[in-house]
Amino acid sequence: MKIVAGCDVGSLTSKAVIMRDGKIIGASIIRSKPRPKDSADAALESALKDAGISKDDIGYIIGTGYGRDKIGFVDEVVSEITCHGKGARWLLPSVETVIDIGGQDCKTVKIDADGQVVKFTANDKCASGTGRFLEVMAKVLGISVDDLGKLSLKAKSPITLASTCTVWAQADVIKYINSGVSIEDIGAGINTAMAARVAILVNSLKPKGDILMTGGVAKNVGVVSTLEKLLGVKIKKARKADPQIAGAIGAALLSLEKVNGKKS
Amino acid sequence: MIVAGCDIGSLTAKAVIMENSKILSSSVIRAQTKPSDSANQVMAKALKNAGLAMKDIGYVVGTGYGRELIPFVKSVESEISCHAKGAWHIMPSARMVIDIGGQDAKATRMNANGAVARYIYNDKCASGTGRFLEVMAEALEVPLEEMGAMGAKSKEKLSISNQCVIFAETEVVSLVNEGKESADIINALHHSLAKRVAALARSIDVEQDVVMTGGVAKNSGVFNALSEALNIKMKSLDGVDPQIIGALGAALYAQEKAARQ
Amino acid sequence: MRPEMREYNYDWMMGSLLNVAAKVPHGTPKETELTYRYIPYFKSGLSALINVGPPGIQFLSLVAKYYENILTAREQGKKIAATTFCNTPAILYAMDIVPATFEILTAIGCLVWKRGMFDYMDYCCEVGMPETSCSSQRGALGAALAELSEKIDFVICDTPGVCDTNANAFAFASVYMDKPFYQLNYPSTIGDGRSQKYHIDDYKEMIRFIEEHSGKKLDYDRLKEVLREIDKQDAMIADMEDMLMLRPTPIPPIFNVMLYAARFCFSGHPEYTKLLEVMVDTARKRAAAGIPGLSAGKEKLRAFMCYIDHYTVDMNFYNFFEERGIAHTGSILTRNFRDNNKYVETLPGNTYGVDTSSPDAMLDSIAQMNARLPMVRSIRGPYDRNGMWLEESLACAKLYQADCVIYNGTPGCRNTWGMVKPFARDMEKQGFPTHIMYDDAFDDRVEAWDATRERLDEFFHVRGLL
Amino acid sequence: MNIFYDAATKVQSQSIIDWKAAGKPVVGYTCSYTPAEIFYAADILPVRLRGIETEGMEVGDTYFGPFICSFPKCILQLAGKGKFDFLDGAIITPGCDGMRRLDECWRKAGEDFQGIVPGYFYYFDVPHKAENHGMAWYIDEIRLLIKSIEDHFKVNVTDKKLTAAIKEFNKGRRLLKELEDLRSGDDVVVSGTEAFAATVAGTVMPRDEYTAELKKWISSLKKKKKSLSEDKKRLMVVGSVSDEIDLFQLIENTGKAIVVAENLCFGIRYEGNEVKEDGDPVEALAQHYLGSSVCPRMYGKYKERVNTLKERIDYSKVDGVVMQNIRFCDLHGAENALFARDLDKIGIPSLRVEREYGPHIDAGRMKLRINAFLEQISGKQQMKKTAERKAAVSA
Ligand SMILES: Nc1ncnc2c1ncn2[C@@H]1O[C@H](COP(=O)(O)OP(=O)(O)O)[C@@H](O)[C@H]1O
Ligand SMILES: Nc1ncnc2c1ncn2[C@@H]1O[C@H](COP(=O)(O)OP(=O)(O)O)[C@@H](O)[C@H]1O
Ligand code: SF4
Ligand code: SF4
Ligand code: SF4
Repeated sequence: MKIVAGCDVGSLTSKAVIMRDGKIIGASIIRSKPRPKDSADAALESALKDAGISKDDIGYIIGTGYGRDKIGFVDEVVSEITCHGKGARWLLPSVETVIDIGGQDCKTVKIDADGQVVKFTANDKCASGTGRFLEVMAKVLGISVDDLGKLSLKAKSPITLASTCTVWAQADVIKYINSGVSIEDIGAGINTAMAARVAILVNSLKPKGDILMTGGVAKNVGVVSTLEKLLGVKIKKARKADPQIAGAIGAALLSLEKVNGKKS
Repeated sequence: MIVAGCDIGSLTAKAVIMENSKILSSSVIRAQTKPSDSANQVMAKALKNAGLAMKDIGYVVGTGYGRELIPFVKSVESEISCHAKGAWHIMPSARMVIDIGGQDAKATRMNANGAVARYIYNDKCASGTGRFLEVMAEALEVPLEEMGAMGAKSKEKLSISNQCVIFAETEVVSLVNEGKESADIINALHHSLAKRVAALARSIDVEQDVVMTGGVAKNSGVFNALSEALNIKMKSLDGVDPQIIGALGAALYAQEKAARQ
Repeated sequence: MRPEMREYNYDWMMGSLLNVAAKVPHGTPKETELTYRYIPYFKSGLSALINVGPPGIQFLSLVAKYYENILTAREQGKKIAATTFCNTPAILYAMDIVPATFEILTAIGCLVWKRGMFDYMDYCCEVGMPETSCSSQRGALGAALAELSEKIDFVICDTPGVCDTNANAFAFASVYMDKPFYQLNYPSTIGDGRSQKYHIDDYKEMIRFIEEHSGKKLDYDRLKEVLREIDKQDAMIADMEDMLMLRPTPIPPIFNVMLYAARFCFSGHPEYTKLLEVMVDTARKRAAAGIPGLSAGKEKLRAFMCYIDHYTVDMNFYNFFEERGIAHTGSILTRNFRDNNKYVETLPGNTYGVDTSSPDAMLDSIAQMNARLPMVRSIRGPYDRNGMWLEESLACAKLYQADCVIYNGTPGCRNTWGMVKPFARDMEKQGFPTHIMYDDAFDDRVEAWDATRERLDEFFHVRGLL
Repeated sequence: MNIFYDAATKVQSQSIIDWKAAGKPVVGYTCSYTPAEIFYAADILPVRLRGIETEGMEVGDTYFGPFICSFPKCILQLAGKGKFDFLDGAIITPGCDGMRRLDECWRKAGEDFQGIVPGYFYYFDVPHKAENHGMAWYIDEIRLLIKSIEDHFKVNVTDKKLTAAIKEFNKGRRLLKELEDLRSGDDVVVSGTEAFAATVAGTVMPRDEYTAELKKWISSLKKKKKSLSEDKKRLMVVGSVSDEIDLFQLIENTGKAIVVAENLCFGIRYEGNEVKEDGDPVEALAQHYLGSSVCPRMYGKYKERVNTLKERIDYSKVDGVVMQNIRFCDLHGAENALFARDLDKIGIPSLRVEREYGPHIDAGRMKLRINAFLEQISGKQQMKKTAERKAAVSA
């Protein structure tokens, strides 16, 4: 029996995926704890419970994500860029370009038919193109990140955020709240600002083929739909699983390849 | 005539009530979401402290980033002018004030009459402001008020290098993960902030005496680190809460304007 | 870049817009109303131009003409050279080449479109240029890289030694579009024999380059005509400069941008002469009648822009000056450094003259003139050296009796941001309250105009100027 | 090796201390367009100025604006903190705009911090073009510099001494070429970190000592058998100015890569060719320094540079190129984009990263990118192998 797992310890959330014969039998997403090791343990435990198996049943585990070097139980670590590529391919076999926006940064990855990374770019200049930006803004608006995305759908005239610095943008948002602008218009403005920054990064990679978004921000419909507008293409939806766990899926798939001895 | 100054900042709201250049009472509260609420509440508190009612106040000047939204003011003044005026009133030997609030950091130079000679704001980044400390305090789960004292216990020298507040927060989190002591991290944060602000002050020429105002002045760690970075002894506004200096300056403006009326 | 942006030919769109704008003042009120409805983001800018009377109207047609030249260059069998505002187009006119000056094209786009030139600026980043490079080229350059503007034939860059980010943008363009490239390079000194000689050698080399890539020989008779035109133009510019000294000055703030923008477009060309004639005429009449340049009527303050102006959104910046009663006493772009000008009296060795007596004299004249265009003249060397930025700014601020000095540029400007803090400190020591603006002259997204205005107001207020 | 490491990782290294102790002057310079041979000929120690060991940026930020590359800011910071007190002179060059403004910023800082500006402070005006008049200008500049050094330091720089200096420097250049040859083989016996440290050391050490040490070290390397490159990706580092040993260490610490080549200012970018040893020495120096157009500050020479890059990649059998640029470095930032595009066309993978200059900043982020890049390269090679195997089977 080939049971494998992948564990993705991100800055905001930690994810674990357990697979048997290439099918997900258990998955989890938890809020990251201060210590990456604890996050990994908790995520794996929760996924094991979901799958109803014990840790000893797992043949191979690959760790990924920003805290990957601190996970206690993994056999190997692989970068999240590679894992998201793999995971995305599994979620949607036709995908050629992956946009992964997590809490810490934003990456665009071009992959081949194997899910192998051909090229990638990553933003690291400023927090404003990352999920963290949305978190900070959601907090100011007093809503959850889950709801932030939906605000765009109801907006009438979205605000324009002038500042790219997350902390300043926060101040701008407070100003708008105080001057009575509707929360929908503010939310939409936030999502648009985010999408605009991401679009430049994506375009710099000259995306082609089907595009899939992974990472937590893929669940923000406001960002996704604005990004579609800016890129002029439809972004495909992942139906097989939550796009936020794409990295963990990729790690599990790489584990599977490992136990199958496909790669050195 | 009794006058007042009201300073609505991003984190706190401050009010000072004054008669014949004497402070009758003052108050500091956490800012509410709506600046007008902050203003009403902070004013009510100050009035209560002084045993006065709003009708007793002849003139109110507003300042701070929410100044345009204060319902009861007669006129407004910029924070630059107010902090300079307030600081100079307390300490006429002051030639420079360094005000670090929640939103920005400013250095202002004054001439012998207390008039503003030059001023400068922090660059286009929040890393030199009080907000920086707020975010870090939250990440470290330490109350803002205790940061100064905690930082003083530092033994190991660390450094925080990231410019972006959000990324610096991650840097702090990794230091925690590496098992570094909070005291050491806090001390590093104070120095990092102080160095940024020192560059600001220096670029318009530092002239003694230098005083510090704004909420961050209450943080002894930043105060000392800034003195060190500037290589001078900054003066403390003994006895007066540095956080109310903006409101005090506004009250002084109110006095002047009322006299001119 | 958003896909729909790719469907419009940027040049053509801009050309049509400007063409319409140029016709507005000649239409009936009803036609005017109708046109305004179609250009909502250029409405107040356009009316501001129209309101200054014949000079504004002439200026509109000049800009339209400039665009038309680019759009019709191919039909007329002319080559297009991509170049910078630091390079005089006069030589190109003398050689029958059409200039496409990136900074001018960017500025115009910024002034007339809702989204300014943002999409094009971002496109440069999409193809790999750093987002920290200067926005003044990135606008028009983006359109060129995306192949949305008329194809250029070669690149003449005029800023190596003066501004990296500018030079770099042109070098990038030439590689990316695979077009021949020439760089005019500047030493860090001016006025000494060595650098004078260097300028002329470099300039001759450039002419050889243009000849090679355009297949046209420089015709000295035409050059003579162009220089004579410049002579006329310089005299009129000097007249305007003199009137700027009057208190109150009869020169409206907007005249400043017209003066230099038109010079960058049409130096040595009769188009510019025509405009200057109208400008001088209007200014003289105003001066004679004692009408101040500011529509507010009263001149409350005189500000000197030590660097460039602010070009985003509907000429807000100039309107702001008008509303506050602030006279604009020029910027680094305004001055031309022709010998005998007033402000050069304290800056010997920094000027050029026009001598048409021989081919060599002509070449030397135009080369030395080019070496004294804005930026390449005074920010080539350390700012506190002889004749450089500090001296120039002080000379101008004093001569035009400025009450304060304002720096405005772009975050891309390594060159000035490298030392503007010490510069401002020195200006202050000389008694000029100096304000550093932290916005981007071409990109509103860096700092919204509202915030910029607030900081300006604060400066005027806190420093007791207004 | 230790002597190189000491020199490469300390602003005030032992060899500088020893030199000063002998009572001889030290002159700092900021850009590799300064012919260091001149100083050698004057018995002055030329030291390339660097920004390592900075803590904080309060001095740098006081004078420079916020949108400036952190490298010159770090130099100013060190100067302000007295870390360059050992300098008797400094040469400022308009390499790029950030660097040339170091002239004003340093002098202005000197008004506020006593004694931080060396007694000899010289602006060396290097043009951006090497053709005819550009070269003539540069030759004049060199002669003016020599004259000024002679006057200030009361020395005599003769053509003979210059020629001797060129010969001595050329020895080092030949040795570095040998080092390159060693690294280009299939089995590389020296890590990129060590090799880079040795190269950087050459910019700050007394040349005789350097040449001797380098010679010793290289002959010891030649005896080494243990291959460090087995199962590792062969990388090359290019882009903005760098003297950071940490950067190389970070890459090699992944355990999956070895740096076999670089094309950096401070690295061997300049050491490639020898200076002509006959004829007029000043002209020979000028031809070498200005003529090779290795830095993007030489506008319009992109084609030459991309060709050199391709040759090096070929020669050192590079699997992938790490292109870094310091934030606000337009020159290298834009050129990296063009490099990436052109290398892509010939199937060489590259990674572009924008970063801050300075010790250990953003190490985590950098590590992630390097790792992902290495995974990308191995996947690519894996595929190539599979394809080859398949082709072999079907044949
Ligand atoms: N349900 C949701 N709807 C919209 N956005 C979400 C949702 N869940 C998470 N996000 C966004 O995703 C980000 C976290 O992404 P994630 O991929 O988990 O990051 P990381 O891997 O770095 O921890 C959050 O910052 C938030 O902006
Ligand atoms: N008691 C305290 N001890 C230490 N720091 C404080 C204290 N109170 C406030 N601060 C600091 O002061 C900042 C707020 O300063 P304040 O002048 O009130 O700002 P604002 O006027 O923008 O509201 C906070 O960000 C925090 O860093
Ligand atoms: S504004 Fe500055 S950066 Fe831009 S072109 Fe002019 S000199 Fe260069
Ligand atoms: S990168 Fe170029 S300009 Fe910068 S120091 Fe090196 S050689 Fe000089
Ligand atoms: S890295 Fe770039 S910007 Fe920085 S000093 Fe070198 S050439 Fe200049």
